[in-house]
Amino acid sequence: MDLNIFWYLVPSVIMFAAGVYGFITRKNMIAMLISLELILNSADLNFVVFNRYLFPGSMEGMIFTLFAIAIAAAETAIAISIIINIYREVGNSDVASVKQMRF
Amino acid sequence: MDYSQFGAMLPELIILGLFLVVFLLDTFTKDGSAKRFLTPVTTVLFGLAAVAIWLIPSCGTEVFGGMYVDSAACKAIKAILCIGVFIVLLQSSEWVESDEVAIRKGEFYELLFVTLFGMFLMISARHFLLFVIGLESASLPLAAMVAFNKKHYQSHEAAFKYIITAVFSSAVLLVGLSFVYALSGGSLYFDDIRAAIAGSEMSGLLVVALAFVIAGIGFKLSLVPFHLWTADVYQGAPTAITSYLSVISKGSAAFAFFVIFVQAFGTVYSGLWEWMMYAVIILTITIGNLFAIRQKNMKRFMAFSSISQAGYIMLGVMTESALGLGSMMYYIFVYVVSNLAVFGVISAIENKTGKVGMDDYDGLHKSNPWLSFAMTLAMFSLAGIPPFAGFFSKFLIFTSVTASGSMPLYMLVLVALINTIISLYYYLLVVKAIWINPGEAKVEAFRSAFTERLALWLCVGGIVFFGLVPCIYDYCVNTAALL
Amino acid sequence: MDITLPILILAIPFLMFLILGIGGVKMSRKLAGVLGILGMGSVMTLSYVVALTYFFSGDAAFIVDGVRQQLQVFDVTWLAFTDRLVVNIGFLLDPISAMMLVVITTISFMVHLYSWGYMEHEPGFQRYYAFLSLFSFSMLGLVVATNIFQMYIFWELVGVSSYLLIGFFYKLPSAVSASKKAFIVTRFADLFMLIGILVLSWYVSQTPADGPLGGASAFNFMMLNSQPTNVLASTLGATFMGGSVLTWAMILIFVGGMGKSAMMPLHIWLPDAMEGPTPVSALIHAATMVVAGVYLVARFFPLYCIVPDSLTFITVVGAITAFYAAVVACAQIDIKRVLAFSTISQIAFMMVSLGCAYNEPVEGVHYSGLGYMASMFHLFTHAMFKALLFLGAGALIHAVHSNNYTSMGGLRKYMPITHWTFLIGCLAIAGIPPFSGFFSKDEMLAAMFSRHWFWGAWMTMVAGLTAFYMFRLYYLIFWWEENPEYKNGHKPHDAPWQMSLPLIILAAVSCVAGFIPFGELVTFNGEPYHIHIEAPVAATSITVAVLAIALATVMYRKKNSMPEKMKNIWPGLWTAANRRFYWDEMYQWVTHTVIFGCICRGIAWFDRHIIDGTMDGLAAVTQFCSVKIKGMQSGSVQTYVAWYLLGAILLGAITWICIL
Amino acid sequence: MFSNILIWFVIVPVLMMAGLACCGNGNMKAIRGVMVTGSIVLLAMAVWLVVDFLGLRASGVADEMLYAGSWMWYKPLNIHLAVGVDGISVLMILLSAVIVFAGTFASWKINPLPKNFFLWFCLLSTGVFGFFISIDMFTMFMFYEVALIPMYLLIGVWGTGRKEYSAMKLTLMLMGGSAFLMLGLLGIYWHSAPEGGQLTWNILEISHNNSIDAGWQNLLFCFTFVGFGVLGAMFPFHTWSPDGHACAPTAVSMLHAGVLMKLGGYGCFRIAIFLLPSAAQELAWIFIVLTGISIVYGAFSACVQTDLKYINAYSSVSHCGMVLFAILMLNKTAMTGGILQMLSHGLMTALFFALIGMIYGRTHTRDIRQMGGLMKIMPYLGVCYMIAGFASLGLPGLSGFVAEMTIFFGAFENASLFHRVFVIAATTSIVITAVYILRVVGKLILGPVHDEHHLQLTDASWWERLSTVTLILCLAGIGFFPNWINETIQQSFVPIINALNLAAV
Repeated sequence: MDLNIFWYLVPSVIMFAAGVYGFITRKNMIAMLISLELILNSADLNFVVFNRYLFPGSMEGMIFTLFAIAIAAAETAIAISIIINIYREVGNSDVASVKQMRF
Repeated sequence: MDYSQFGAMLPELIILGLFLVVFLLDTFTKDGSAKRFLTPVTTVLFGLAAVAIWLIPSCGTEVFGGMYVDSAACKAIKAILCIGVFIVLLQSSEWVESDEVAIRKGEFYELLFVTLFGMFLMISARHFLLFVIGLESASLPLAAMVAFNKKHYQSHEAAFKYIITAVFSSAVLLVGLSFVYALSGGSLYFDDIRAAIAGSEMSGLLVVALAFVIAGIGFKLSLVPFHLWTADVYQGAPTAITSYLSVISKGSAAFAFFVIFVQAFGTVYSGLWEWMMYAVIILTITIGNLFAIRQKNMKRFMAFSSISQAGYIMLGVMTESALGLGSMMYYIFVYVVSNLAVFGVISAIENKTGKVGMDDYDGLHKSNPWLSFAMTLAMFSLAGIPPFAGFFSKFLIFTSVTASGSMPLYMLVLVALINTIISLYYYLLVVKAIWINPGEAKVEAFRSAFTERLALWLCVGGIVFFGLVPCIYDYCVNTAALL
Repeated sequence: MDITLPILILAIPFLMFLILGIGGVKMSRKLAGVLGILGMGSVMTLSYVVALTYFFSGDAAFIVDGVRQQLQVFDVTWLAFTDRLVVNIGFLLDPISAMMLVVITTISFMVHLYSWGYMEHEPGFQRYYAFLSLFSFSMLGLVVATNIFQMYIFWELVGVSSYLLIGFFYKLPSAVSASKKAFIVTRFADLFMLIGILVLSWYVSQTPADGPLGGASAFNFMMLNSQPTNVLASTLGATFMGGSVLTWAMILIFVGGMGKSAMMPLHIWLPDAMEGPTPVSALIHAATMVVAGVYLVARFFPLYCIVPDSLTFITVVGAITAFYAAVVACAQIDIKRVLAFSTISQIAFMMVSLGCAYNEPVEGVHYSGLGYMASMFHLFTHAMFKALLFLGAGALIHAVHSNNYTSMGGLRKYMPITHWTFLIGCLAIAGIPPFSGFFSKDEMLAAMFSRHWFWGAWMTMVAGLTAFYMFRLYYLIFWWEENPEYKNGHKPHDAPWQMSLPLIILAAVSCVAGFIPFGELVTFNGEPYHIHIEAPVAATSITVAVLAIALATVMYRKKNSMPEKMKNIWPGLWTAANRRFYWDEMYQWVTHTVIFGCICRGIAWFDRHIIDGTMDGLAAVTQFCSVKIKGMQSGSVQTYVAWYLLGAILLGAITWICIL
Repeated sequence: MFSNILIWFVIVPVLMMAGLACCGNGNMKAIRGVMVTGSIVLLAMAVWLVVDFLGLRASGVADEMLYAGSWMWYKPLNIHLAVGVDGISVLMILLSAVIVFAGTFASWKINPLPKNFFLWFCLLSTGVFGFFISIDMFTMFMFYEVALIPMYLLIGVWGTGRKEYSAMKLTLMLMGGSAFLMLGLLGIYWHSAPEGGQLTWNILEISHNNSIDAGWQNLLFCFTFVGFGVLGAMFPFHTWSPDGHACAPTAVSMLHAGVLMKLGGYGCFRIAIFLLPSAAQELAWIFIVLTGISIVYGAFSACVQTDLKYINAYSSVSHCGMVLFAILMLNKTAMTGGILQMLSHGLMTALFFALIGMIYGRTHTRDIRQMGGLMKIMPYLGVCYMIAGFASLGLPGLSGFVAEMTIFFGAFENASLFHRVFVIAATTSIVITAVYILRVVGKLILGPVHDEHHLQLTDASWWERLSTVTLILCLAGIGFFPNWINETIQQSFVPIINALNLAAV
């Protein structure tokens, strides 16, 4: 079966939506972080697919994806370290506990 | 590969060099000995670097096959930001030397220089890959900086909110960019994108792409509705970081925004992103103002103030002209000195007394008349009152927006002008607290450190001087022509 | 004519005002009094010189072929609104202004002299003389005005001097409110006058500059009066509510005169103005200022003649006022109020006379010189005998320290000089020959009869009433029943010489003034007018006057119950007359309830609550919005992101919808 | 640049500020020394300027603006620092100098923070003088705002009563006005030259270019007129005035009502009417209605107020309404009257506020129900108050009469029924004014002494006398010899009238 571009984009959209949903509804900070990764990966997927299907002659999308993955890794690392800090302060990783500053 | 092209990246190289110097000093000196000199050495070195960046001419060459451009305008905005960073360094030295932080001061400078390096890349980028790299290296270390006050819970909460939103927004940006990529004809060079979009038909994908890109960069600029992290982060972060975030980070992002939207998205389907920005600017100015009028914490207050200021800065984008860019750069300059003057006072008081509430400023003029004067001038400048620089920057940016003569832009300026009234209200609240509110001063008299005073003098000098003397504006407009 | 004297006539009183007003604080009473009297004396002398020169020198500048000329001794530009509307300050010399110079300076000098005695112990003596000087200056400026605007300027100044003098006893609330009332009522009238001037001068100024009306400023009396037909023509037949515009303008200008001359319904301030010192009442509210309205009509008489409807208006107003005031005067207790109403009535007499100085056109001439001349004559004689009466009343009040006749009675024995001079005044005003009032009143009645029998008959009746209430007053003061208080302790006596001398002089003048050949001197067109007593008119008026005096004698000479019985026949009438037919109450209601209570308070409320409320409301709405949207910043990072995404999607979606 | 006398009107106040900054905070002597010297210098310069100006005109110099000078400022937008004066500005400068002089003496004993007070006071005067010397719209607008903002602190710190609320309201409303104004100015700038020409902010050049089309003129006229009208206390944007004036300290009320409100009227004809003549003719009626309402409305409101400052503030609404009303009549005589009214109202209100301040300083109340018979206690102040009152109600011999009459006669030149009705409505104000002035005089100055404690109060001191006498002399000077001023103003209106005539064709 010859897969058309949309068969790749649909999972990407699903990943995006799932990521957003997870991000907004999860209570745990780590779970939120995982959801975020989903969104980032959906973007990466987009890049790769567009490159492969639309512009097969060039590699820009692929390279962009590589960079994006690296950046995502860095982001996760920093986020995790901050979450650890918060865990030390409040004793859990519940996102509901970090809403002291508001309005 | 021609390595001589790195010579065109002199500002970045200087910052990188500084980073290395600080890193080496920090690593190979022992606590209590040579490390004592880290702060003054860094500050002086950065001062020299800033002078160098002002002085070196821009050669207008391209690097990395055109991904990086060293144009006069880029150099000008970098130079302006360098002034801001220098002032931030001066202001922060007291805090950096405090017991709690002193042990990690090397890290502070390293992180700061990395973010500055990222911002410079962002400014000069003419390709989305370089732009994203710059953006991320400008924003990720900031999260660590926001969390710098290890012992303050609020600092962590701020950092968490910052990093989580930052990652989310970069994800949205990447999604948006992936759509742009789909429409771009296979190249992420700004020029190529413009050419490709110009040749293609209007599509829904472009609309979504634009919306996501606006959202992604709007996060850095804290445009409404992508601004919600701002207040919490500004409040929780150490004051030095807050001031850095509010002026430098915002200034560089604003410039990059202009470059991207004028160069990459151009005016192909005229009015497409302009209308989006139209709405965003109105929302930004208005909502920022509405929130600001209720704030009692000075840092949080300044967060909302800087949100609405970002809206005014963004007016420059609407012009899509060299005049507009020049006015915007000038606005950024004035915003830098005015905002830093405010943060200078806030941090001076916070360092001495730990007080950041607006109530704590009641009767300040009785104990600290000079700080009061500086604060008053800064507030007037932010509110756009002549003869202070803020008036000129506002007037000039409004003038450049109305240049096209289109009625919607006039109305936009009208909305902005009406909002200046609201903003005047809350800026005057601070003035009122200082001068009018009855009672004895809640902050006792003190003499702030030399560096803090120097920073304040620089800011006040800028506020008073660079409105009446048009040299900076002329410089901005002249260089803006060479984007 | 040399301009030195006229300038001095105006300058001396003004300088006196400045000197006494600014330096008065440091001056002794004596010095201030002497300065004031000397100043006024010199002005009087100068005025006499000017008037006598004008009337009797026979100089070609003043009289040509037996016709007295008008001339502007000087006329300098003060303010030029436009090329045509130029305000000049000048000195117009003609029969009426010369006559007025004499009247004003004479009475003013008498009052200056009299006040030296009367006001001796009052604090603010210097201030009093300063104000008197200011008034004399203003009044002189008014009568010599070369143009209507100059007249308006001095008209206002006269108003303010009157305000200052009525309110001289500024610690008394009643004096303060009386002065306020006087000023505001006359100001209200002046508003109409101003509008009238605006209308008149606008039309005149629209004519070509080289046309017949182009010679002088559009305000100029001589220019306007010399060519009334052209003035009428300049309105181009414009009408307003049926009347020609000129008619309206002249009536509006006359309304200003109604205010100053206390014609109905703007008369209400004059009785209250009696709160001022009595010499002031004599000067301002009897002899000079209140006749300004008459003078105004006389000054503009050619223009009034060209629009006879306005003269009819004047006649009607005058006739009603004359009768009303006479009736009210019969029921007053305060002797100054009686005199005040008598003044109103007498001025109305002059107005009617002027109004009747118009005949159906015969060979292009449609005025009758008699009414005009008689009116001016009466102005002159009335000034003298009314001043006399007021000063006499002042002497009485000075003696018994009360304004009411109820605390007088039987004073003829104690105050002979006052008694005799007062009697002369009463006889003069009643129109008994050979006192001056008879001659002028007789001429006026003759003029009225010649216009229409109704006016003549009506005014004869008023003349009868005049005689009655004056003698009622005379008897109640000097006869009736002696106040028992005089026997024990306080014994009234005649006033000191400073006060008695003016009384005697004025009484003498009142006796002889009727024999002045007035018709030779002051006439409408400058040509001499030969006075002859019209026997039927004279006989009627004398008869009526004598009968009225007889009635008063019967009723009031000795204490009896007749007045009480008369009052009880129709008690409502007496009360109504005593309360001046409730005009004051009506005005009170209109000003306090309607204007203050409804309009002013309404507007003030509207301003605070609606206009200001809107402004505050804007601020409140902003605050409200600010509070309402604060939920957006909930502190939860997930909400932030939700808003973020929602914003991005909406941004895209709305734009998409819009461009589709 | 510094050889131009006009620039020195801005430099002198700045120097005064510098001088003040060097004084110690409590050093009253030094502070007063600086202020008195400075204000005398300003007054002398202003008098010299008037004399020299009249001399130049008499010698036949016919330029629209004398002492003109222009220096490039913001080159990319062709913004200049352009100065120049005609007869009207010269007179306004003189007025400002007189009021600054009087205001200095009226705030002789200001407390607390005298130094800061005078610093802001000088900044305010810098703005005022700068506004009147400017012929560049940008500079004008800048100085306009410079003059506005010190009001906030001056009222907020040194005021009385609900000072914080009032100061905030005043500042925000005036800034609201200037928001509209600024938009109007921007529009004028971008249409200031024909297609391809050099755009300019210079008022004279814009007028010569005459390149704004009718549609834009209408829009911009509304913006600029409303913008300036707010400061001119035009109904319904006047409510900052009563509260603001009521709470302001004496000298600030004097300067604000005396000069600052004039900026509104001045701007209205100098920018809105001069630069947008065809719109002025087309839309004047809207504002005639508003200002006509102002006149009567302000006067009626004043009738029932009990606070002295409120009375005077509402009376200012009425009188300043008269200024704008006159200017909108668009003919030389009425506009001349408008300027005369500005001068007259400036002096008279300054006098009023000075006196109210002096009375308040003694009795500590401004409620007329709690005072009475002050003539007995402080005759000097009482007399001055009456003189101010007479000037206000238009007594001949004082300036108010001259101004009002010129306005009425000028306004009556417009023959349409609409104009006539409003002119007659405006004339009624002379009666209403008399009512509220006499009401106050009768209650406050005359009548019996209300409060026995007041009997111990003293009369005016020498500095107070100096301050009031200066103003009274000016009032009487205009009232007695109005024609030279009248001629000077009329002459200066020629360009504006020409522009209007050109637009009418």
